[in-house]
Amino acid sequence: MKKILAADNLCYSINETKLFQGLSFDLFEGKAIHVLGGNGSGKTSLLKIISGLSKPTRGSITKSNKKNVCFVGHKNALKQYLTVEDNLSLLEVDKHNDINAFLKKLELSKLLDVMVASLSYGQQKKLALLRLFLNDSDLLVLDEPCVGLDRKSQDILCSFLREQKEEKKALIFSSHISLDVDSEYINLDKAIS
Amino acid sequence: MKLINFEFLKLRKKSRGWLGPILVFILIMTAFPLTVEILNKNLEQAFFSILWIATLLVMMLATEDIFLEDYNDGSLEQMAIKYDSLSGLVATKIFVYWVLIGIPISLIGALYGFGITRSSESALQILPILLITTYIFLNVFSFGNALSLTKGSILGTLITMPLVLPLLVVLGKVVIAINLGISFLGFLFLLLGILSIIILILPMIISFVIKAHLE
Amino acid sequence: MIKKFIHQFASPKTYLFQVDRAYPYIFYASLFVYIGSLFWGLFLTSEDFVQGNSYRIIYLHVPASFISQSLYLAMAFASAIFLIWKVKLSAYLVKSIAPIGAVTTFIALVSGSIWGIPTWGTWWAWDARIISTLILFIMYLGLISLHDSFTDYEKADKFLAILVIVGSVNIPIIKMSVEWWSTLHQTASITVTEKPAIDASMLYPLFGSIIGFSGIVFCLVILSSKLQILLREKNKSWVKDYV
Amino acid sequence: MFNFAFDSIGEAFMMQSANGQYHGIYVWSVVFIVLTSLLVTFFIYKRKIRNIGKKIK
Repeated sequence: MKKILAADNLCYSINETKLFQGLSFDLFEGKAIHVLGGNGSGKTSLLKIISGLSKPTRGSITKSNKKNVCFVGHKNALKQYLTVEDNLSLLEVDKHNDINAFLKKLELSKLLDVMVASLSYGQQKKLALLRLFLNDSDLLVLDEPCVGLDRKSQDILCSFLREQKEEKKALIFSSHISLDVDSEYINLDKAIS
Repeated sequence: MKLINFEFLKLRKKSRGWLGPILVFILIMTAFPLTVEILNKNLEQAFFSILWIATLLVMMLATEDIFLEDYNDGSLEQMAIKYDSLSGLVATKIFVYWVLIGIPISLIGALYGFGITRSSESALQILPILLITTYIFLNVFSFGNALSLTKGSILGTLITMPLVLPLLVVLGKVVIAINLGISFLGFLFLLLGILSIIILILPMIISFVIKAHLE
Repeated sequence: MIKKFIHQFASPKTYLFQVDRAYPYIFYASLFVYIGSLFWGLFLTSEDFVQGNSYRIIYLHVPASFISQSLYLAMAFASAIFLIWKVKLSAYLVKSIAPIGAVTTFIALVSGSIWGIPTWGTWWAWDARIISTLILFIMYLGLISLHDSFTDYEKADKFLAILVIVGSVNIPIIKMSVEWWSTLHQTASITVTEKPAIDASMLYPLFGSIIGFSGIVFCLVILSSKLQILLREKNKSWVKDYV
Repeated sequence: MFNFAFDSIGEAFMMQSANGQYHGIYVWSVVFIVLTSLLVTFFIYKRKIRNIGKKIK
């Protein structure tokens, strides 16, 4: 059971206001962590620290493989003025072998030469999630993945996440909507000791 | 290598991004003779200073959303995670902007030079100078843009203008050298020296600034 | 080891208490020196052969332009410390020096241009040294506006430090521009290398006014850094009993 | 050491030079500007420190 991620005594504060303090947890492959907490309790900051975007004020994070992280944030990192096809090549997923299977499953295969700007928010979110479905990194960090997804896409996402867990991938995500993926829980509201 | 193709793709498709500055440059250069009456004696003299100021302004406009657009739609975050050091990415981005904006502007500037001073060898002389200066301006102004990423670009230009002014002193000397007809290779190499330092150092500083922004 | 020493020595708390103790002495001493040397310069020295009495502005202009440049170097030094060792106090110092630098550069600009009226006939001459001082003034304003545009202090400090260091490239260019462009401005009357270009009797008040003026500016920096520290550490416990 | 350059207060104010020009106006305006700007800056910082002090209490 390889340990993907180890965090001890993490604290993060902005302008002297402490978001969370003394947070320690380990993440093994094939396991998932669901980060809970009210708005502004530092969920996104924690996920940013884990994905290596920002550094904690105190404490440390050790990752088995620094670069192999897939981060899905609020912004879905698509170029509005480019077509879906161009965006796929930007996401470097266009040459992936089962790209067409996922496109069909998410009903995006017909929209390949459509400008992203003319897609609905839900469709854009599904397109952004392709980066998650076709990635090969062993640590998946998701920040509110289900926002804007319809019922059907949420099921696709949850089943995909369960699959990833069997394939020994580590998962850490924050979400208001409960994803039926069995995971340990970290509550940030209680972490402000 | 694929990074360069991506950046080309992104900029090429956004015509406002690269065509806009070039059109503004043409506008400024054509509007300049209108402000000075026909007698060509001082037209030639004023031409070079207008040329430098126009390049400065256009480079300011060109770098307005060089990082802002990627920052707003989140792809900057993805790149920061995927690539360890962003300086390679920043250098490619600036290089692509230079190819699509800097080179056309230098060619057009040289064309105008030929048109107004009617001596092809002076036009050919300022072409390399323009190529180097546009690249230096691009680097410096994208540094200002990166610093004031979310705060609007006026702050960016306010900060970087002082850094660029010493360069205008050098350009002023080049103009004098050209008018006197003496060879200005010395200045060319001085500009090349400045460019080589800036190309190495500024992308690193910019990537440090962007990482700080993303925190 | 150095990091521990710096953090322990340069904690805002110890800095604040030490500065409070030393402030009155420095203030009154430098005030006395400044006023004294001004008085000496304005009244006691004899008239300059060429410029008549207008040369007395040197006792106000030279200290200001000298201090404004050395303040920028002090900022560059403090921001280097901040970027390398993440010492909070040096970030506060950089932020507190910027407005003072702007004031001194403003004084240098105004006194320089007023001095220009009788000697060069115009109050604004396109001359390298004046333009470089104006550039310095704009850079100070740029620094202040950059720092004020961020709500998150940490980011603001980091960007300020970076801009200061990148901007400090301009300082040697100011020095170089005097010789390279060699126009109206008289070459520096005091250069570390050659013999000063003005007579000894005028020189001593000049030294006095430089020391006095830098003392007063130093007190201004202390005041502004006190303000910064109180502003930044206001919810810390020791601040409450300090105030 | 005390050889006054001017023999009366009035003349010190006018500061007439050898070439007949009155430089006093320039010198004194600079002195005025320098001292007022220093005083204003001192005053602003003192007041700000006092306000922040009150706010913290």
